Amino acid sequence: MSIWIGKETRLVVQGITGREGSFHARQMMEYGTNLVAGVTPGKGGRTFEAKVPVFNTVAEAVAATQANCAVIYVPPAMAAGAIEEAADAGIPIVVCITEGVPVLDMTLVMPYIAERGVRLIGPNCPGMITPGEAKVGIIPGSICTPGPVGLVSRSGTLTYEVVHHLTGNGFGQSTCVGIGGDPIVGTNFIDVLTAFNADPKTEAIVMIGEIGGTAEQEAAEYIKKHVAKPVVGFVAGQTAPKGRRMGHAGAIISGSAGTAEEKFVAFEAAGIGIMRRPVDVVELLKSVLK
Amino acid sequence: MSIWIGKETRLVVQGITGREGSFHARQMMEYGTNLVAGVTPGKGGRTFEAKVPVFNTVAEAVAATQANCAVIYVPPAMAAGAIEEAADAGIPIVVCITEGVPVLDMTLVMPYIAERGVRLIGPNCPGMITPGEAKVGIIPGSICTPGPVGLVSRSGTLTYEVVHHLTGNGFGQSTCVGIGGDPIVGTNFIDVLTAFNADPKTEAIVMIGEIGGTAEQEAAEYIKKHVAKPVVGFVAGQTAPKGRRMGHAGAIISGSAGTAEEKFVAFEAAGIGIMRRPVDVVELLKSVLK
Amino acid sequence: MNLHEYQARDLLKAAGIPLSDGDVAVTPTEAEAIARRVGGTVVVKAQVHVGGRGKAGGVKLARNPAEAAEYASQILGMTIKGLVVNKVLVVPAAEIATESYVGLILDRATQKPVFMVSDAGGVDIEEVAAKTPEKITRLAVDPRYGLLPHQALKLALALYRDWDQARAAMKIMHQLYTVFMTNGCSLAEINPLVTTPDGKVLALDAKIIIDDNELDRRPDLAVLRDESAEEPSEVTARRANLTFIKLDGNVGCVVNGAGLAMATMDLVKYYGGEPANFLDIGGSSNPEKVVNALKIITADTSVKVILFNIFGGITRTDDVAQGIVTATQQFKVKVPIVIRLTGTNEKEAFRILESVGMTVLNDMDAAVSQAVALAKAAA
Amino acid sequence: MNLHEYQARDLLKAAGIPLSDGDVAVTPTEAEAIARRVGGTVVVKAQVHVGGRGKAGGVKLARNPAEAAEYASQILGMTIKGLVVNKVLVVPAAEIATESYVGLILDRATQKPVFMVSDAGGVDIEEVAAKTPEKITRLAVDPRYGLLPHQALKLALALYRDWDQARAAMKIMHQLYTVFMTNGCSLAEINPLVTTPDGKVLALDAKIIIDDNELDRRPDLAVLRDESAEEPSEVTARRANLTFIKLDGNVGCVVNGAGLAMATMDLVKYYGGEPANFLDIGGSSNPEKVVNALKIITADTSVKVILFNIFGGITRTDDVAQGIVTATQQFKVKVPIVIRLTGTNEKEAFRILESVGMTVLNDMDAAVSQAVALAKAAA
Repeated sequence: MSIWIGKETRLVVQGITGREGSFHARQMMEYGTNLVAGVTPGKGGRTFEAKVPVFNTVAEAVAATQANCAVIYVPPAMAAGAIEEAADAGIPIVVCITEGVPVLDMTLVMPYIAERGVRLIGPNCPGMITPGEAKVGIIPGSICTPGPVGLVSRSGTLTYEVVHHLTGNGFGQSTCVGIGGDPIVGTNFIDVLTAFNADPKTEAIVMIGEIGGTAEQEAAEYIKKHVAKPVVGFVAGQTAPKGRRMGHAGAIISGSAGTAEEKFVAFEAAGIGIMRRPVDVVELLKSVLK
Repeated sequence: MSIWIGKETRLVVQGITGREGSFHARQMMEYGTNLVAGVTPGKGGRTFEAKVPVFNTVAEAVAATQANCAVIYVPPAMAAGAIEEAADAGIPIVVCITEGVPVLDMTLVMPYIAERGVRLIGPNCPGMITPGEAKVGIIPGSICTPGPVGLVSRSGTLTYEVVHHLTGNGFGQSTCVGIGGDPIVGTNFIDVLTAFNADPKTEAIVMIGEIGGTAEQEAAEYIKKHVAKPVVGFVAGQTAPKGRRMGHAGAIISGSAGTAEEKFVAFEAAGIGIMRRPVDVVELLKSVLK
Repeated sequence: MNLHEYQARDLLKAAGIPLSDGDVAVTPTEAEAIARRVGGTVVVKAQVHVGGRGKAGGVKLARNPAEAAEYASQILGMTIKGLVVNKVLVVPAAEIATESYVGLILDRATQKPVFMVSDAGGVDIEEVAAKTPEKITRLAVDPRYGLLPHQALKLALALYRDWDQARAAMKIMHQLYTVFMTNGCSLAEINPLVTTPDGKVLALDAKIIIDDNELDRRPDLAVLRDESAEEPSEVTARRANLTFIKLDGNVGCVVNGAGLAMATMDLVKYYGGEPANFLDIGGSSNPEKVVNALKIITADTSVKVILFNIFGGITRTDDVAQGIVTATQQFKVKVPIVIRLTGTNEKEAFRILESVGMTVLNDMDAAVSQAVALAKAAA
Repeated sequence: MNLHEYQARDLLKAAGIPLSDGDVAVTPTEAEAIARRVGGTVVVKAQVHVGGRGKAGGVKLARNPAEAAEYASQILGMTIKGLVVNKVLVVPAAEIATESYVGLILDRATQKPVFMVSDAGGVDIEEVAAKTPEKITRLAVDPRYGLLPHQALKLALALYRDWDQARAAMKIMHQLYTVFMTNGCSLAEINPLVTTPDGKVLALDAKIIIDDNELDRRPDLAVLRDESAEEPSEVTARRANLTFIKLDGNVGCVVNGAGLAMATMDLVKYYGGEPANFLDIGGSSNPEKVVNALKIITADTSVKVILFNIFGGITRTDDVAQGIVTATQQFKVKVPIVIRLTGTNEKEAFRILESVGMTVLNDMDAAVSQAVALAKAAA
């Protein structure tokens, strides 16, 4: 593994019989992820794709298959409950893909998982991929290739755009992590940066931020103090108007706070290589990775 | 000090201007307790007994007086809030005298204080006294005298009865702790036994239980395994009928559980000296303390 | 505070829990009307706060409205374990496919509300707990988060394999938890939760106990108290702010503090006597309380001696002494009074009592053994 | 979702928060009737979702009912920042002793609801926060426990020294917290919270924003949406399940994914152009969505070029290509379309588009710079 997922991942898919869940479960299996179980309440006892046992509860799935990672594709109103169920069943890494989770639900999920020592990625995120080992979420496996670049991002397709440039120019990835575009997410930039910094397979880090909040500024501060590896960064939303939610619930400039420009300023102050365009990632990485 | 309170105690009284609060505040001051502050919302700025400043909030009291122990005399519906306020203000030891606190309130108080590392004694308890040093609560100072016996009890006047026999027969007390008669109390027998066991001033322990629950049985189990000092014990309610609350909310025999007899059996199995009557404490202590 | 079955049903119904039809009646005519409305065979059940209603003839199966009226007229006004029946519940005799138990209790050990459910329902759950504990699924709810969906699912799956029934049960678990939390319960129980032959999930019988400490701040719950269904002397005591429980012995006890009151009763037993009551006059030593206490105890004709055991801490023993003198001047106490006082202001207390010719003791054991001897002599 | 001031007032009132009198009117006659009922001088306020209502003439002081009617007729139907005013709020012009600010916001940093209160109220709180942050008291509420009494007290004491006012404010803090939690708010604000000359505490103006993610499960909140007060193209987009925000430029953008959509707009700017909109067609690549997207963008006459930027992951680029072909066959698109597609099924997508004579690009920078050049040429 590079960070958090890899060959040793034993994945359970919550909502595996749903439209999204079944589609992506197949994609993850095709990529080679070790998908050991599915969960859909009321569908326990079935078998998915003639291989994967389906259970009524995560606790049953864990007892039967020793799953150690969960990915969630359930409707928004049930997502908080699904995260809590996985946490309560002893799953240490939970990835919630679901978009549209009410933010107040997350204010209770956060202490619940903290009390149980669970790492949550998302919600409203594309998940993670450790190229060549495991894919947990919806990042297209075809655009990735193994290598030394760790990538962390608040968005989905923009991440693919950047990964596309990386792979096309010979920069493989250790792990790509989409942390999600919501105001409250389980894992923030600093968590991922800490893991990449400690991961021997990661030699450089790409960080893709967005307008809204101060997560990028705090990450920059952290990088300045703690991250020895080279980091390059982008912030989407330079042209976004104030007070309007740009798709992602978290991508909103409140008053004078959370603009792309102030985030770029923080990046510069932390010695992060500035990507003004997604394609700039190539030249910047060339300059730091010989 | 012996355990938890002593000369170094800096006490704040919550509800100091109330009928109960003012009466007992005076009693505690007369006993020599270092009463540094009082709190009654809306009465901030006054002075109690021409000596003790009164504040609107515990946080203000702590900031001004470095109080390190709180005792609560407020009406039952406000008791949970008073405990939370003291805990949030950084007070490490909180004693709640108030009787009649709704039990569901306590189910939220318990995790709240646990998260803040606060020791709560009570509610519905007579409090604590370290004879000759400090009295926090309502145990009459006149019946106590310093010495080597640690006493822990679920009741009030029954405690006085036993202390009366102790003092009258030359057995002084290190600390007397009334843990309270409610189904959920902040500090249980085991907490106090652990402290007495570690306290060099305590040479023998008197434990006074009641019907209801299994706290005495668990304490006996703990004593068997961990307490080296001699322990003698009593259980009130041998004649209590099933299913009736004997005054204390916690003193109720549910079904076949919580009878005095099963508690005495547990005491015997743990080598605890059995008091069939309160007065028996004297002969039992004579046999263990030369 | 125990609620009547019909009151518990009302709280469950208000929370949306599916219940069998039926209603409460105070006259045979009302019972007949309810039986006619619900149709078919009905059960007429006495509403009293004691167990063993069935054995005492307080629960009857009526095949038609006329029978319902007949049984109601038999049950209404009957006395079960000393309590008069004023109300009957009339419910359809449901056809039952399966019976389960669902209880939610305030648990001391976990300091949380704990669900106990079992598909071995309809019987005494304590027996199940004692003999086959593996048949009970226990689940503690963290009140900071409430009952979570996966927890409700776990409980539901412990009862039902059928998915529709499990979903119905999940909903009922959430509703029961809401009933428990919003009504300050220490127990909320559905026993049995049944499935009908056509697969519906239904609560048949309910039991709710409300934490007495909630009643002061919750007048809406306090009004549910049915004093007509309680021991009259206990009602009188509560109104006088005394904690009183009637027992079967002949030594009347007046004590300050619950623990000391229990220890006093124990000592009565230790010296060969039988306590007639538990009575705690509490911490504040209002002479009026002493007068009321004596009134309640002397009303019990089986009491042969009255024993005071007062340890003055906050309680001022002179106040208690004054109360005793006032009471004995107000009404004639026909049985001997043994008084033990010690603590705050005891000298003044002794003076007050001795000035009217009463003797006072200082020692608990001496007082209790004297009281027991007097009771034996009078018996 | 922003609520109108009058809707926010209704939620506060339902929670028991004391508010100034007044009501909402849709005609001058109604406004006059409200003014007559409340008596004295009133304020007539346009109900639109934009700031700066006062400067735009949307807020007027009326000394009598006739004036209220007159101002209402001026304000109703007026256009403020492109939005037509359909409703006015008529409230008494309260006599004010002090003005405070009370806001409750969903805070990302603490991941909790956070109170912000200040006795420097009635003004722009962001200005206070920027210039004199020490005048703002912040307090995070742990939603597991709710707002605790001592926290409400701390907030109240930050506003008032008078104890009656502090107690009133404590209650309002609890009520505002309840409004926030039960209505799925991301912001609930009272500004100003005033005291009147006779010492009463009163909410004058309220602002509430509801988390859009709540609306699916909360139809009672969803009905509060007033589409007449929104940009019509954004309403149309939302109904078609598209996320669309109108901007002032001339390069129309159609992108899949919010982050890529923002990055595309940024790149338009980078190459010297101005985006006409944010438009995210989302993950699922229904051709119908593409048709709707093109309908909405082409309705904007300032758009000089349309730029597609699609990175196919879950989105199938052939579906998008099919949507473009369908749309251009359904209605004539008068401006040039620049298409960048890459990813899933891109070969098939290229084939579909090239078969109708459209050219397709593979690279984002190439597509954006071409679109900008075309827009400049057309301007």
